[in-house]
Amino acid sequence: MASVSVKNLFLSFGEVKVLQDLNLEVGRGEFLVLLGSSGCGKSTLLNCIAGLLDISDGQIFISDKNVTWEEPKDRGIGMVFQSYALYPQMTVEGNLAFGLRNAGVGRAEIAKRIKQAAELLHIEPLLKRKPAQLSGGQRQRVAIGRALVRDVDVFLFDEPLSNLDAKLRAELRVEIKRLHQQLENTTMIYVTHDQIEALTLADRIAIMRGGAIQQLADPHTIYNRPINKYVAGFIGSPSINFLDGAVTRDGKPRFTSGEVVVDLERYPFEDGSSDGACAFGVRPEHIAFGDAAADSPFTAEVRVDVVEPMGSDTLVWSKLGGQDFRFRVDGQIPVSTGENVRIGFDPARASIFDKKTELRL
Amino acid sequence: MRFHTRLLALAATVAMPLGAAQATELEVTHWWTSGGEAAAVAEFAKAFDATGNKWVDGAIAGGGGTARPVMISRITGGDPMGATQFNHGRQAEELIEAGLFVDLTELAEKENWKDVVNPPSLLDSCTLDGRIYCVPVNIHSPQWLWLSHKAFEDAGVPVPTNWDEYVAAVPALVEAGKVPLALGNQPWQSNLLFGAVQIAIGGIDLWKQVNLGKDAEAARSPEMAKVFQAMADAREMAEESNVQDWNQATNMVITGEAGGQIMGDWAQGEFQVANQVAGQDYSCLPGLGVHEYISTGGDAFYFPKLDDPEQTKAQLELASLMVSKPVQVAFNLKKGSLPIRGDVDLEAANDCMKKGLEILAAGRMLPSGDQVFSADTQTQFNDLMVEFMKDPSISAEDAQKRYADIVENAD
Amino acid sequence: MDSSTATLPTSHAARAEPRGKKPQRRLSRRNIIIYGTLTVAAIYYLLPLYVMVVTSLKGMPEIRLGNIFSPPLEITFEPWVKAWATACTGLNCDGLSRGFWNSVRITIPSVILSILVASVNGYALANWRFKGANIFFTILIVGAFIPYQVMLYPIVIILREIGLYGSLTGLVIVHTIFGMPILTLLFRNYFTSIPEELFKAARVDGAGFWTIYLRIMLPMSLPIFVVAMIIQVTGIWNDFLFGVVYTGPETYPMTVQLNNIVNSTQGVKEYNVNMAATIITGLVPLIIYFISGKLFVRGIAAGAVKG
Amino acid sequence: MTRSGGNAPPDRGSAGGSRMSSNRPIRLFRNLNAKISAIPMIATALVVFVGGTVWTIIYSFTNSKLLPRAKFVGLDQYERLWNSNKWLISIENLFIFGICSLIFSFIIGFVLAALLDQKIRFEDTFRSIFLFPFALSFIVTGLVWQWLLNPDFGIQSVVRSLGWESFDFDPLYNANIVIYGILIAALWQGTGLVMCLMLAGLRGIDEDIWKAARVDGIPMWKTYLFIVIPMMRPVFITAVVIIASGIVRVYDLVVAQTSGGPGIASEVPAKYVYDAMFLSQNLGQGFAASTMMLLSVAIVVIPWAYLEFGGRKSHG
Repeated sequence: MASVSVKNLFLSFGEVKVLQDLNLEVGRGEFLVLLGSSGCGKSTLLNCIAGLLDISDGQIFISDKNVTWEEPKDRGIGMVFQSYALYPQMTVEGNLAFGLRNAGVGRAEIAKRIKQAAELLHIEPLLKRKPAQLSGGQRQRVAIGRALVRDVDVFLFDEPLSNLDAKLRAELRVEIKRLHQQLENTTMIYVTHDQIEALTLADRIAIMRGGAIQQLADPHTIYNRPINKYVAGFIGSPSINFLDGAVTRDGKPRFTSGEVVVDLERYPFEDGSSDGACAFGVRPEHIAFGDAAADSPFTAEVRVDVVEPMGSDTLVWSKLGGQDFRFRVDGQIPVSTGENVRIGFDPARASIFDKKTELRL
Repeated sequence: MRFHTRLLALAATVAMPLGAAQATELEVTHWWTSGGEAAAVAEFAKAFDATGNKWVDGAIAGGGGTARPVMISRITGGDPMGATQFNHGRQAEELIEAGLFVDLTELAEKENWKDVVNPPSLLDSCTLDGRIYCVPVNIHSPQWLWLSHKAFEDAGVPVPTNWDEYVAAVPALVEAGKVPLALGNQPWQSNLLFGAVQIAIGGIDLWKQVNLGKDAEAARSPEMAKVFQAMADAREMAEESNVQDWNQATNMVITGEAGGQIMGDWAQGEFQVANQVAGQDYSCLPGLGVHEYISTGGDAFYFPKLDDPEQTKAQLELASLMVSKPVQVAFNLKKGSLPIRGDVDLEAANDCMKKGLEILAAGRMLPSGDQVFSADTQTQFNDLMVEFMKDPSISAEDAQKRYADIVENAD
Repeated sequence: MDSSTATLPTSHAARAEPRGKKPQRRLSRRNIIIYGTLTVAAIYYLLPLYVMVVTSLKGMPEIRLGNIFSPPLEITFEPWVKAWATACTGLNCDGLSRGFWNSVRITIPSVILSILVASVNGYALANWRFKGANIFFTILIVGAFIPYQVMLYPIVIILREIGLYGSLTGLVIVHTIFGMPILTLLFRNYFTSIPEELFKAARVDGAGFWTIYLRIMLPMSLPIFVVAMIIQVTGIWNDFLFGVVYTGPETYPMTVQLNNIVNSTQGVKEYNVNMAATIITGLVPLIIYFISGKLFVRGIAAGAVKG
Repeated sequence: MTRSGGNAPPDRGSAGGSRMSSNRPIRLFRNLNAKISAIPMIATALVVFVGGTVWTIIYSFTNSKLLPRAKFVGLDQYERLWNSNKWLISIENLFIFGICSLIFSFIIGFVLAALLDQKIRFEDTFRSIFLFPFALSFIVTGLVWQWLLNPDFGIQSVVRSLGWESFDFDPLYNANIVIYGILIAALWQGTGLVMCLMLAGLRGIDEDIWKAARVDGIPMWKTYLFIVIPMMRPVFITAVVIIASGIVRVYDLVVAQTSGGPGIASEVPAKYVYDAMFLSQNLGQGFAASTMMLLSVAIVVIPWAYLEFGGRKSHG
């Protein structure tokens, strides 16, 4: 059963078309992350779902109710903003209660809900304080609490962690995940530009670009089988290696780039027909090194150009077929510049994209 | 044009005795900015430029209230102008005492101003401790009653020839829907009216006792009570007059909306611009037609001390020019004021101006308020009179009492 | 909210399912209230302007006799020409044009300097408080209430002592001084309301005093700079007292001519020229308002098209 | 709003750029840039405002006439001041004018700004209309309103000529209400700026706050009243100071509209000062009056300013 569904959504500001024919179904209890770089329309989409922006065409359903023309408050949603958007002149308690009082909720009920939310978010000691007296992380908890007390089925998060420092961000991320698990049947739609947040939190991720969803899938699929070159490049850190070359399928399928030839017999082609120019993508962390490489279906010897130690791992820059090629090795293994090393990978874990359409082959 | 050239030539000759002309710039500050005034100033400038010097014009409208801060700032800031207009009389005393102005006594003696300037009181106002510090340039008199012929025709009564007839005609004017007396709201206008009424009703002796003698007893006398009674009448007559500026009030007279206005001789310009003819469309009654005396205020120029001797020389040249006959004639014809010397001929003057000249010739004149009271006292009179004129709840007796108090403390 | 009763303007009306743009009546109650109130207010503000414009297009005889609201029987642009080019102020009969460039020369450096100084003041007070700053600031605020006239003589003495009396520099400094209290307050309070995180983040990134000011604070403060500019351009362009007291006839600003045209106490008052002169003098600030008004854009950081 | 939250406020001295742990910089050089940048402010405050005020106060005890002279006469000037009917009326007028002006400027300015902030069409046009009177000089503002309020040819005569014969509207010629006539013109001239200030304030409010309030279902008017207006406190303070300083200094408008009349019914303190100094040529009296003005301003402003700006509290 769909909790939120967006049908044929169009949005334009004057001449500028921001969202075009967008469709999205979010299941009940699902955690969906809208991921994309800035300007891709992810926040705009969220605002449309919330009813904060008037759409140009299309329909929006929440809990199977057509809410296209409803006011935000009547859509059964709670929302958390990047800048917290707490009411600065009210105490934490006041912030949580203000909306409810306006909705005519009874005094006892309000107290009960605040108590629950405060317990859940560990903000009981803060209830009498004002937002200015809170740290960033505390403020965002309060902001989440404000959405929580509305007792709704759908939560919308608009980059809630972007204003926090890295440590707090990691803490709160876990907290949100825990919250989602505690609140059964609660749908969460979460906008971020941070892929770690997306991968850790999401049941499904929708990667957006230019006002359209590129790929909507679970994190595993997004990571392993990106639908196009953009998604492949966007997800993963350090980012995926692309080797320009060509695919030939007369006889044994193979990828050729200069003197590099990769056997593609085990590669799960999705598109059986096309041949020709393509980009061959393989993630740095999928590359075997040294002795381990010997077992790989594809192996090659490369020269180490640059070494970037990152603690747990080391990122090594080299060239394959004359093109930049990065791979990750265990941080304990000594690698030095100028050294020739053996690497290898399994073409079945690679992703190949058509040069022109950029779609996955 | 030819007239002008001749004038310039004359002016040049007058200036000659002071020595060879030098192209010295002299900045002159004054508040003559309206059309006729500016034309009059131009006569000074032309004559001055003809001597080979250069008149740099620094006109600032707004009268003494605006000019004083400018003058004092410039002088104390160490950047004085070459010459400046100022009300003569008491107002500049302090600057003279501070030694900020050029002493003109030598020039005055050489050109015999004492005999030339008429009335002599004008020169007296420029004199402090026997030294002369300013040049009077014209005479303006405030005690005139201007009457609208149209208004009285509409009311079906003859145009009055004096104050009493005027007061008697009030019911007819009111009947005809006229405002009997037009009076602007600014304080000085009320005080001007009082000055005129005081001369007309109180008479010359009382006027002298109070204004010259600062006699508070005279100010409390029953004679003065009559003056205040007349002021109360005037207040009633002006009750419906809802204008601010004096010329708006004059305009009421021009259009026949109001019966009359008490205003200085400068009101004449308004009648002229509206193509009204004296004696035909309007009448003017100096001294309200009762005591044909006028007080002789006017404008004067002072010359701040400058470091440059060339400029000092130019200042003396300018002073000499301002008093000279041709410049006096040219200036006053444009300005619509009376000349400061009795020995010039103003053929071009109109009816009302001629009346003024006659009174002057007959010696029926009094010093002006500026000459007898300090600005401080004058302002107090202004405030009292305007308060009285606009607030019917103040009785004539109270006003007289307050008036006498000011006279008692006057300086 | 009132979608059920709304008359639907588009073809969506026929469908039962809400779809697309929420239908809005052009004359919804909300719009009537908003535009109605704005229009009534606009009339209050425009009525005097109407009288001014109409008067400036009439001849003097018509003004003397006519109703101030009646449109001119015969439109004449002579008052405008006269006000700009031929009105006499004393001997110089070239109207307002005479002082125009002087005004420009006075206004531009004064506005720039005063806003610069005050915005830095406000920034320092809001974000970099140092000991004693508040005492000076309090003095400054009290200073905002001092009538200019009272300060006339002390300023003359100060300018004389530093040798700047009568110079353009002196006048620019005077304008900066008297603009300082209000503008400093304006900027200080605005910078105070900018989220502290931004400031802190920049500090952590190693940005110093001036870098933060130029890179973070300035770009975020356009609306308040517009307000400051409005205040200063108007104040300095319309200033008469300082212009006439602290300069000489060569550098008199336009307002001295305006005053001479409007404020002549004796002689004939030409109301049509007065009105034309006023409108002309007001044009420069008006143009500035109009241009700078575009900078009043909502949400420089948080726009509707985000993410 | 969130400044100086208490835990690590910049005013503790930590804000001086690089702070070395081993070698603490000298106090004076902490915040050096901030201090350098504040030199003009400090100089202005001390030399001009304090210096000028002290000078004024000293000369208020003299009998200076046209020029400042150090002939001391004790409290004579003050005695005369408080015996002056004109001064007492001036003060009364200032109170009425000030209170009304503050209230109406705020209400009108805020309402107009809030209306303009509704993402309406023609915002530019309306804003320019409301603001343009601010560009005009007081002298002419006074003149035009003097005409409009003139019973013989202004609004009253027009309304009467339309048939409403008993319509009375002559504030400038009725001593009891003349100050309100001046108020009308003052509001016309000044509310545009207040509106702009409020608009700048509204535009400075985080868009997300509005969104949060909408999601919470808080009605528009409550959002303004309980959330937005409290957040605009700094802007309101600025507006109060601007309006109030304008009120205290009101002079030109009165001169142009009524010259203080009818009678002396619309006199104001700034005009009293100016008249004393430059019309009466009684500088001492003018200084005494300005000293009284400054004193009363100081009594109100200094404690307030100290609480507002001086304390370490946050007004969040």
